[in-house]
Amino acid sequence: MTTEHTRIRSLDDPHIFVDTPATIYDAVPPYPPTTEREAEFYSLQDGEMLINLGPQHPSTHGVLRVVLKIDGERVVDLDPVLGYLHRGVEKICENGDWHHAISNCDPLEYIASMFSEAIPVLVAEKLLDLEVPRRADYIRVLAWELNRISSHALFIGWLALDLGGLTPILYGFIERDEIVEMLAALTGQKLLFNYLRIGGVNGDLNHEFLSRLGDWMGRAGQRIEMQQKLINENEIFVRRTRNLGTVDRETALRMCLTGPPLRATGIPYDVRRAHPYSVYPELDFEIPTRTEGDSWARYMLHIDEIKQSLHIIDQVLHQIPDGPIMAKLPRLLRVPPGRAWIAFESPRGQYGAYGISDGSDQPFRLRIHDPSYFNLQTVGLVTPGHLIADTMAIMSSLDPIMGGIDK
Amino acid sequence: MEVNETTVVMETAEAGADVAVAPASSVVSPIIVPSTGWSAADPAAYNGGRPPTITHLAQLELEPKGDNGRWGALDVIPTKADYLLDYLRANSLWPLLSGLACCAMEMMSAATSVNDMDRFNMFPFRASPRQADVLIVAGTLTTKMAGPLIRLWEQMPEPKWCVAMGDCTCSGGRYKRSYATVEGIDRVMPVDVYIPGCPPRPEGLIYGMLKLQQLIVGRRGQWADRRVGPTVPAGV
Amino acid sequence: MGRPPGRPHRPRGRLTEAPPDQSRSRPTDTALKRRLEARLGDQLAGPVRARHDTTEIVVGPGNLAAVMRALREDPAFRFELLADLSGVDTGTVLQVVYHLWSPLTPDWLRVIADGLPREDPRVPSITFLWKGAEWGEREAYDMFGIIFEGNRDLRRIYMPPDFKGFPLRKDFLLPDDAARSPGMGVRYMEQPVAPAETRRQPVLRTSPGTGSLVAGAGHQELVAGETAAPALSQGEPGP
Amino acid sequence: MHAEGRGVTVITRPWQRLTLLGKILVPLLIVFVAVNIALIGLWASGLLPWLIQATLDVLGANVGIIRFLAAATVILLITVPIAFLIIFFEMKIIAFVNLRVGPNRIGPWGTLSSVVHGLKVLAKEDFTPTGADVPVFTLAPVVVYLAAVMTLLVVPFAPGLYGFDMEIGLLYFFAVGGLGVIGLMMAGWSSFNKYSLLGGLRAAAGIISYELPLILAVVGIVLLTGSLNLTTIVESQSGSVLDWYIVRQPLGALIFFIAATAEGGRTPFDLTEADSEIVAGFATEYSGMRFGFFFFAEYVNVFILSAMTTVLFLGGWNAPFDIDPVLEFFNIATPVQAVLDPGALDMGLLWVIALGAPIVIGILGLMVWMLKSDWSIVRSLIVGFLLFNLLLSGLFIGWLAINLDWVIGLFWFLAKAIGLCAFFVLMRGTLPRVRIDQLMGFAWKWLVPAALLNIFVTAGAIIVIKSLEGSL
Repeated sequence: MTTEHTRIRSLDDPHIFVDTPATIYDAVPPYPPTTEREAEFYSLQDGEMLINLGPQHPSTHGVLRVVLKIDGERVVDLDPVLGYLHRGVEKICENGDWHHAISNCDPLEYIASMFSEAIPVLVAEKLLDLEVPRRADYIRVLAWELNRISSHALFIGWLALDLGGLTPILYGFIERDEIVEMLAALTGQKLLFNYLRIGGVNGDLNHEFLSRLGDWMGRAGQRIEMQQKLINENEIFVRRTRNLGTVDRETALRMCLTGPPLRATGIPYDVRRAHPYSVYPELDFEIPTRTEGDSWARYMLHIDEIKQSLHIIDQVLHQIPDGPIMAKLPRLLRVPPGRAWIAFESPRGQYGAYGISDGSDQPFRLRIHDPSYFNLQTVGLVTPGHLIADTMAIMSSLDPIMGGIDK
Repeated sequence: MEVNETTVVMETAEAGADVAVAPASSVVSPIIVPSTGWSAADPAAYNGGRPPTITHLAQLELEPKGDNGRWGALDVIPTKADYLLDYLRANSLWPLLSGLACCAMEMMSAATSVNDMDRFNMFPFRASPRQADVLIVAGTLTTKMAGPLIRLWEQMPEPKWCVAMGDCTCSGGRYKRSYATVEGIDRVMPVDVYIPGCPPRPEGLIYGMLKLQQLIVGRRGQWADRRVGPTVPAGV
Repeated sequence: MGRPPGRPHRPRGRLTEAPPDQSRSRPTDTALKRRLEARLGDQLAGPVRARHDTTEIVVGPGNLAAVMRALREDPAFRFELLADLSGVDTGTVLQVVYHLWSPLTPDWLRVIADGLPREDPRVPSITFLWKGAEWGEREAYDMFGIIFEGNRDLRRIYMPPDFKGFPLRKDFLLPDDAARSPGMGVRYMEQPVAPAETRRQPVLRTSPGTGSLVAGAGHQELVAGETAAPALSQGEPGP
Repeated sequence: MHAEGRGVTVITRPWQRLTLLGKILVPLLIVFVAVNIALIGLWASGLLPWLIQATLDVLGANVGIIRFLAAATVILLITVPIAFLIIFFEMKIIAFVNLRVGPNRIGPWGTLSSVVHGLKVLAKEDFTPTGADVPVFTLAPVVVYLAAVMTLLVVPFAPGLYGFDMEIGLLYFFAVGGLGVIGLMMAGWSSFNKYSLLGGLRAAAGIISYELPLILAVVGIVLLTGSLNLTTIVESQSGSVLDWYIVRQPLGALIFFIAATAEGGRTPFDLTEADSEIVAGFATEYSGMRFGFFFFAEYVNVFILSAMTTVLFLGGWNAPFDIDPVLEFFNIATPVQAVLDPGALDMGLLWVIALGAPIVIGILGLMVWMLKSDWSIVRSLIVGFLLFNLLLSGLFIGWLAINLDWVIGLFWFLAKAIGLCAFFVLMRGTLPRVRIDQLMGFAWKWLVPAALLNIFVTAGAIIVIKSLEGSL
């Protein structure tokens, strides 16, 4: 798909023009291969052809680009090309102070940004050895679990959308919009709520949020059940997700999978239990696991987690104590030197952050570990041998979010 | 292959080492390089300051202003049908199904049940740029994505419109100072409607699209007057 | 995210590794520390530290592969999950930092491969243990220029493949530090235009801060040196 | 296309700038002018009467061809509003499934929005990608659209209302309907785009493998009817619901419906234009009016397939219940003769028209005004006028329905066909998409054997019934 025959703009650089149309039509990069893997991938056997998905494609969520090497309809090999949304967040965080880092990490996970904005907060608190007021902790857990539900609702819809169903994504969006509006009433911002603060949260629970929450809890998950009615007993959906992209325990560990893809293989690894943080030790919930490890298991796991999150929200609303929501901190925050590693469970898996401070008001290094970045590379492992249509099903069942992957 | 790789990285490492000793003189008087990206308010800005290679849009630019090919058959039947066509176009805007980053969520949310863009015939989202009318650039535009985005824009048939959604696309937003982002998409492509906000609410997007409808209806006949390329004045 | 006026610029020094003050830290698993010292004490480059819920060992790049294999496959440790792989630039040397999780201990284990020279930083790849580390290593290579020997696919993953310089190194200055950046105000899309035949030369695509755009005698030489470098032939478009 | 036009003459550039519509209209204008000049010349030279006579002779010689062409043109014109109607249904029904409102700005309840979409597509820039095979690329949409339209030619809408009545109508339908896949293949191959190529090949594979069950499913009907003529097939179902073939051939009806869904490329078999896999399938590179052709052809196909299902299995124009016994019960002879003979009152007719209408309008307006007294008299009179027209047209249509049986037949036919279209759209809103191997496996492993079974059972049943009748 191009408008020029002789000179075509390179995919990577708008200044570069590649002179042979074949290079663009075959999605071959306009430079000689630099690694073994690249040379092996971009050399075609007989009957194979390369097809270029993205960076703008309906079913690569965001600007992921995947080069498929196909033989007929069957995928022989594939090569994901990232970086189309690389915004250099880590570098920017080093150049702003710790408070700036909150708003810079916010858009990473733009479906569940309540999690990504917790990165600098938790790191700084760990470096400061800071005790967060318990009410603030409870409010955080409340916001996190609400956001987890909205993210999972979107996941279900997207999986169905990539399988060709039009409707479930809209039901998921209804649920998501309700929750996000609810959180907007709490935080004041719709999608990227800058709510968490070092030492607490930005504002206390207000009446509008609580009334919306109570209204929603009454029929919580109703539309998600509508989605399931559309999907669960649907023969086509089940046949298209069963035994698709199956990962076993050993492979999952070797591929550094976390979150639902790991739990779908039967390993009950959830940071909320493996390394309890915040007030999760005081709450009662289970870690749902499955053993099949295929797309269907991942989908069902998300539904179970939605139920667990509803359970957690119920407990939080009953146990939340009174008290302050911010710890006493100096205005110009100088974090003592040291290294800290924190991890917490985001909807897509273990969100980690590794912070180094040199005693100034700015982080010396803030490493952001995004789970879907490590989950996504499993696609290259499990997809070959499936059909083109299955590539979408596997990718969306791993639930990649390009904002977090590309940072 | 291993050796080859080594040499490459040695090169780059040396480059980095050279930069490590930045001359202290630059602290006193930093030298600002004049950028062609700013001043160009002409088709040249399409590929960074060079006259464009022939695309159908560049060819439109070569045309004498006033009458260009957007009326199709009505070129030979000059009537008041411009009013009708503008009305049709304003009321059937097919957006391109492309989202870059966070704002894409709000764009989808604007198309879904709660606030329904379909009421204004801004549906369906076309997956192929050949059939799209308006390109909603939703999200941060990185330098790596700029090329594909420009190609998407060139693949869309005239008449077409571009809506810059979100602060990142309007001005660079919170990632303005990153090493990998474009400070506003109007450096690389024409923009009709700017929708600020980080992210703008779906209602904001719908309001912007309604403004675009007014723009389309109001701009009948003067199509060729649209400036192609950056609309940012120099020195901003 | 500009800095408020009147606020002094942060002195960007080298990282000084202060010893963790044990008064405020709460080491959780001391047995792990003893086991580590007993099992691979000879391969460690420094003392085993413990703070919060994290135990930290430092190894040289030579011992890294053996240490990681032992940590993963020794039934006494069983660090099965590679939680994170990250590069660090301390301003003097580069480091690669691994975080591991084991079902046998409540602690995180942090393994620091220390002392990589800036000019030619090399560590063995651990993709033979965790295949999932491949992209992590690609990212570390892209951001820091660390070469992981044994990684089959060590390409740039974020930046364009013809990008020069490594963004997360401390000597890569953002235009944000306007007072100190030689490439101040230079943005990728704004770089001056050259004739089409020289367009593939990496000089024109050097990132802000690499100084190749600054009109100065020293930098002119740098430009000349770079254009003469053999690696540039890789930038040419395919035939 | 743009490549040659670079900096060349004044003529070629406006020509390239024309959309497809323009490229069609401009030569027509020229031809029109030329013909006028020629006619004037002939008239001046006195040859005109002879020419007219010769033309009339030629036309009279082959009336069949003329009739065929006229019918084809009429059908071609009919398909456009049908497509608009079904597109509007699709938008609204899917919006309803999605809990949305759907388009409601243009026209009453947004009824005109599909028209706006269609006309806008006509005026978009018409674009041919470099590297495309230009003639094939240009002809593909035409082939697809014409294949769809020509099949509609043999569909009997109502008694005496059909485009062209063939003895082999069913055969013609399948033969010409099979041409559409050629157009899809042309589009997919000539676009010089891999998504298009995949879409075209998927279309070919799917449609070719579903032609088989589609044809085998109706063999049972052919056995029962003993004719390939669609009118005969419909007439053989006259009576009540129990006489329709969906009762006598339920398996055949099911197979035909599934295979028709796959033929029309509708969800869950819409692999040819699977948005989430291959961007827009064979239509990826098409813009402007050519894409409009594909867009229309899809919905015309939907209508044709539901129309054929109606004709074959739902009794065509027959009412679902038998009206004659009811009429006989009330001693109403059909067709009812017009009680009022306008010719009888020659002068009174004027009085009726001059006085009757205003009086009735006044009465109706008064009633409206009494109901809503806050309205002004003028307003209520206008409403009265509208009511009067409604009344009159209702009476007229009722008179037509009683006297001309094709009106009521058309009503039943369209009701059934559009109901089926709505069902297609409902499936699209609800179901996900199958995979290509599941598609083929379903066709070859399930539908074809089931269709064969259907044929055998039907034939056996016919033999048994025949023999019983013989024994009696």
